[in-house]
Amino acid sequence: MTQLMNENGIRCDGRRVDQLRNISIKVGVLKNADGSAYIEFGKNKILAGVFGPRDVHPKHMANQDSGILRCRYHMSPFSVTERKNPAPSRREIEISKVIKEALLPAVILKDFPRTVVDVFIEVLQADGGTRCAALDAASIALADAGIPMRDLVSACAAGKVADQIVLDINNEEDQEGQADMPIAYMPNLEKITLMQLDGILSPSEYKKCVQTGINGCKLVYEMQRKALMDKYFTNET
Amino acid sequence: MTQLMNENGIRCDGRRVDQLRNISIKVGVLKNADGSAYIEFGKNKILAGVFGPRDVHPKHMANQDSGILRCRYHMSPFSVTERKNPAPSRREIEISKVIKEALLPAVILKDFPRTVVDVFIEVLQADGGTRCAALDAASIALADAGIPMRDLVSACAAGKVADQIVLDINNEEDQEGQADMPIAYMPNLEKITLMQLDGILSPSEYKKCVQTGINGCKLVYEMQRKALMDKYFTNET
Amino acid sequence: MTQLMNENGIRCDGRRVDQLRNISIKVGVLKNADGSAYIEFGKNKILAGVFGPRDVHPKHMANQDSGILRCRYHMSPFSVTERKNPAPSRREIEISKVIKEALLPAVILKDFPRTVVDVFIEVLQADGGTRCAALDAASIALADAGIPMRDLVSACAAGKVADQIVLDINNEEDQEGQADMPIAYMPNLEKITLMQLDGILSPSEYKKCVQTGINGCKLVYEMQRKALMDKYFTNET
Amino acid sequence: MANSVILAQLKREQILELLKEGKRLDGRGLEDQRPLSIDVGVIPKANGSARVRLGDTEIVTGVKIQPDKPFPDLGDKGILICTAEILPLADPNAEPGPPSEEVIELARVVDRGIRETEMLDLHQLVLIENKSVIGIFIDSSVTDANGNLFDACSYASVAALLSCTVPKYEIQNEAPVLVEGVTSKPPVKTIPVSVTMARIGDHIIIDPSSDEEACMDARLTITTNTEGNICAIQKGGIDGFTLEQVIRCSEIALSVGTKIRKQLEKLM
Amino acid sequence: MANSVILAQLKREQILELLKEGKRLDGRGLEDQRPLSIDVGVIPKANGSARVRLGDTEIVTGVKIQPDKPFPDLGDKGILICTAEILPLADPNAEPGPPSEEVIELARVVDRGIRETEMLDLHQLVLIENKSVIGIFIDSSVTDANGNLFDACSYASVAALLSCTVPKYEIQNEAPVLVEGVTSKPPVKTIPVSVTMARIGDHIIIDPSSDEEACMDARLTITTNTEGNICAIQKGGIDGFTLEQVIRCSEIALSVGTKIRKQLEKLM
Amino acid sequence: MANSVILAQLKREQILELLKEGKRLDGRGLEDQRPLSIDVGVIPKANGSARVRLGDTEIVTGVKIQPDKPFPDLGDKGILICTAEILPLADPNAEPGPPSEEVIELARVVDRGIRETEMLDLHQLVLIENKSVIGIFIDSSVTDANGNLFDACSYASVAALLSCTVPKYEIQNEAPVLVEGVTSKPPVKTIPVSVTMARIGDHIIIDPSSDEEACMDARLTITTNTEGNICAIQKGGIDGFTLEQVIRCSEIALSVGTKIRKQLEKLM
Repeated sequence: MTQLMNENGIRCDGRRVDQLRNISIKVGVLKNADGSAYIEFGKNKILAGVFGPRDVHPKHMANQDSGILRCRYHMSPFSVTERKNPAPSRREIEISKVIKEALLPAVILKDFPRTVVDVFIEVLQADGGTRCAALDAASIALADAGIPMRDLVSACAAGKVADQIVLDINNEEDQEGQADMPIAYMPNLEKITLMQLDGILSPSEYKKCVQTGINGCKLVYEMQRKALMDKYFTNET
Repeated sequence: MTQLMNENGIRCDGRRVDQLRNISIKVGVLKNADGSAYIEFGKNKILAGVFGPRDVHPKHMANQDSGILRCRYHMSPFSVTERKNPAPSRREIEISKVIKEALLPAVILKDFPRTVVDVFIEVLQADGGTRCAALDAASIALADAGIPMRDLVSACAAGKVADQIVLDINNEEDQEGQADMPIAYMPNLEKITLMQLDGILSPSEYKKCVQTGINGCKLVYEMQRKALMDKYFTNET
Repeated sequence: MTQLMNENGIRCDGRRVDQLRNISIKVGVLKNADGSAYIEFGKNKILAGVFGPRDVHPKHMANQDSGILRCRYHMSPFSVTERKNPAPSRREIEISKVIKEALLPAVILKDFPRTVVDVFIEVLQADGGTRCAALDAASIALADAGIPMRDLVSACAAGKVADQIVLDINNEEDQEGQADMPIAYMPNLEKITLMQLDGILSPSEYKKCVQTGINGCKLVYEMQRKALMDKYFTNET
Repeated sequence: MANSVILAQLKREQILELLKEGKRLDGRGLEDQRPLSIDVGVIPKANGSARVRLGDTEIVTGVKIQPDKPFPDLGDKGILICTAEILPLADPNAEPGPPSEEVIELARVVDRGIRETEMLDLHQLVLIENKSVIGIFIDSSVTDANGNLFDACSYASVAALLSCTVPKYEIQNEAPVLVEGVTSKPPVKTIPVSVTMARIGDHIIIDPSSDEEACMDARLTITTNTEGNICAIQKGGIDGFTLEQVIRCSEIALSVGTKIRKQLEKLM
Repeated sequence: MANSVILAQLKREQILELLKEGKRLDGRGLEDQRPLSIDVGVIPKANGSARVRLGDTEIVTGVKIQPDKPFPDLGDKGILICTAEILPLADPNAEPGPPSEEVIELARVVDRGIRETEMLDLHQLVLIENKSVIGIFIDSSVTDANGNLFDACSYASVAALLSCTVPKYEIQNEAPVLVEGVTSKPPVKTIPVSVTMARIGDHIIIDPSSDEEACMDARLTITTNTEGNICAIQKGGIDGFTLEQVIRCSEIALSVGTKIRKQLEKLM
Repeated sequence: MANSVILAQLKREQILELLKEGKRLDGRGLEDQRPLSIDVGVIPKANGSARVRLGDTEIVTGVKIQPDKPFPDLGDKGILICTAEILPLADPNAEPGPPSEEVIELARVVDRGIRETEMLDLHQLVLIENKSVIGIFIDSSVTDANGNLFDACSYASVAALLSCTVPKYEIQNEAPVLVEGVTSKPPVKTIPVSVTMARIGDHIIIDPSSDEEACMDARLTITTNTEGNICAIQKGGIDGFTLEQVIRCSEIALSVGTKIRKQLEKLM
């Protein structure tokens, strides 16, 4: 078993307890998608593409009064240590659902009745915290596609490792740590739109963990904002 | 191997050759279903729920001139000794079909064109003779749903055990006996609506077996009638 | 390993390098199909049946401006040495596609908008070169169904065995030979409509192999023509 | 749609009219079977095979025999599995894809006819008890579907089994190995014969054609064995039978079965 | 469709109006659970079983315990698998077929509640390390779906586990063999309790009914253990929660959980 | 629908007009490939990987290498499996779900290009004959689908293979065990290069774009090896080729292949 934190409070990948992994975001990376983003979040490498609003097939899924949102989170066979079967697992189907419900509070689909906005996420390399990184990319891709939004959705996990509440759990910490709490947050509306927990936290640890996660989401938000600014408001060279 | 009958003609579960297992029937046990019944038939524990007449999906299955009947017989994973895969087996699909064809002669769907009546059966615990017990519950659930019917359908197996023709085969007798003949019968219209046989019978045994099965159906019918009467024509306390 | 060719240039089944296996074709062998053919091509035994032009289901597959062609190539479980799973394999799905694209240049579907012509092929016994033999039967079955055609499609493989370019690869030659090149050809329009290659050929061997395959197709064509003539222009006894 | 209902009704009336006079659309009597031809060995690559034509219905059945693992709790028996497929070229209404409930019922009824008559002595197909047995796969492809697939598939499966040769396997290093050139006959104990009857009005007919199946009230398939016993039954259809009718059907199944069994016995 | 949207809107307004006064449609207070009844041993053929009624929602859960192979890299632990099915008779909108995303989420949330609290000591379920372990399958069938399936399935699964008897297996010739008549209690370390809360407007209610689920803004399911820790969470629904709300929810989950745990502890 | 047919017809006429002058929509000559960029090692968790951009088409391929059981009757060879998926984000018409016939063809053509050229010496990937071998999985994800997926997937697969490192496995107690820190180069014998040509009217072009594929008459994919041989072919499309055209295509495939092979050789 790896030692997850040393005596100086430095984690196995060299970070402090409140430090995010390196994040880089590119906007508009796909030609065919209406909006897209590519994120590297630590060793996670994730693509998100958005199509829509467009006609719904099959038609009986359409809603007369509003557009609908669909979401597919999928991992490439080579994205994890042991080759993954390409068919969607139950885990991927559940994550697709919680990601959809984390994005729904942000998107405004009232003006697009009978249409669908499709969010497709592909995890090319996974390293802990994929659902949060996927959400960060998906949120950017929705904005890039011009879908009206109340706020960006920013996501980041907090957790408990070596008896400490830490920000942004990596793969080793997820495997061998004590708790993992993915959080998605709309920073301007101050709303938590995704929250899960696997692991054991006391009530006071729980409070600290939520607050730590929200702080992380705010840091991520700044990077998402910058990526969009770079794409839309600077002269690219 | 179990001894299936002792020297006094008493079967492994203490019954005589012409004796049914204990049967209890409850009508209207489900809140959401339009009609429902729960049967305990020996150690069999089976729920039946009916929805309809209602719109057919997919629409191309609808019949312009009449309502249609659909049936799903399904076993819970914990209903049998070895855990059962939840996906429907070929056996369950075949039984769904023969149950549907056993109920069809009783239901009157002419007045409900373009609709479907769905019969859903769940075997919570199986102990031999599930298709007959399921039919008994389904028939009651159809009546409870107010579907017009020509007659009730009553079902019971007969068979051959220890060289004797016996009524109502249980699980051990099914596994190690010589023949199993499930029969469904409309007692007032005097029609056999389900009949199957697995096992070897001489022509005279065959005749005795059919007659024994029909006698059993008539006994079951009285219990079905009583259950409906208790629900609809007595003051429940 | 079998010796695939002896010192006199005679192949393992007694043929010369430019010799086809025995072929027999029967036209109109199925009662329900609109057109059908049965071919024995060496030890291959293959049925082809054609339905249509008829309505398309599901409807969204229909083309407003033309009929469409669908094709299913399937092998019976008992058709090969080791029993085959009845579900269509990836190989069968690919072969269905290349057969469809080999037939498309020959059929004239412009006058049948919103309809489909279905070609169903069943390999009852396989012995090398099934896709070519299947195409030969399918082409006849289309003609038998009265589908307007620009030309027949005739198919035959060539290949490399024991360092020689040979016509019509059989099963042993396919398994242990050096190259297999199935070809389909419209003899009057002089067009190659199917071409595949598995194996290693020098540029000059490649040219010889294509030419050999086309020659074989022309031989097959004569037999297809005769089979149709026998059905339609002779008095059957 | 309304039209097709009216047409079906007219066809039924026509059939009933004829039945009153003891006749059928194709000229048969009520208990006459359509012509039955059985060719065996039609698929030399299979261990056994048969093509059966029953009127315009045609089936090709192949038998594959290969080592397998026994089913749990049945370690003293070989494996026997029957499947059926209605090929899409056999029927304009058949569709490629997972088997329909009709096809599943067909395969299971054919399977039970062979299994419940104990046609084969499966105990003779064990290589190592609980570990390694002979598996017999009997796969039927319906190539032309024109009524009474139950009986046609059953005859084809029985014929393919009767005419098959069983390869010999020896155990070497705990694994079964084929012994080239040595085969035996299958361990046949009895010959099952399936007879399917349809009730139309008050009439019982055998071997219903597609037209008759489309307007029948109910169907009964009864399989008998060489010893004159009744071994497997399947009722189908949208209506039922009286007690007298199912007794009558058993008598027909026994008498018609005896005739067909003679045709099958020649294949052994 | 437009009508049903209007009706849903009206229902929501009615519910909100009541909530302002601290009331709910069925007369409950905001933090009142519907009546909960738990019967164990209802499926004697299973190693453990329970029927749970939570208001009009009803679940039957069965536990099957049998030898299995361990997961790769988890060779020192037994296997624990939770499944769930919303039976088509439980809900007019449920359809037979592969599980929907709702059902997959339901099963996985129930599973995590049991797994993450470390309710069972899975290390005690190993027969031969890396080769043979005890597998525990906890299958829940929803028989009447009327709101808050998460909690109802969780209680039924926990109750079935608490009341199950574990058969004894011995290793003979490297294979597990059942020792007849010897059983033990399951290796329970703590009792997980799931509490599901819904936010409607600014109100947090527990144990939402179907009507309340149809118009809730967001859902939060929190599972706590006997020691008063928070062990598993799942947020759902079309909107979110504030920080204050998720803190408040954790307090409700702990206090309500303590009450329900007492009802479950009686089953041990 | 009618409109889109008319638009497609107009596009085809425009393309044909240009081709007469030796030009293409995007300014290329008939035998010019779009810009090809190949980055390897883009997925460090895979044993080999590559991102290929061919014009606007983009592929990410990962290679996973792990012990496996050999195929029956191929016990003296390692396992090689190519798959492909057109990700739904790559193409507005792609749908999640089981692979379409187009995707199955794509994967199988890429697979055959590598297999039939005998790019890898699979005999070197055997751990215990007939029992344990090395399996190489080459999975391609199409991330932007803009024409000529055949070649782009093939280049990405070959590049990922050329740049992969093969982990070392030792046999301990009859089971393969990873030897940490020891890797080798893959046993490459030759470099396959796929060249896809489209016929539009009488013109043969290479590396067709989406627009060109939409109106092409026929397609021919030819894979050649380092030694200048032709090793795999796949014809597609709704029309055919003359004998002269397929000869001409083989010459183009050899000459274009030589150029592309140089780009691939640098990755070894």
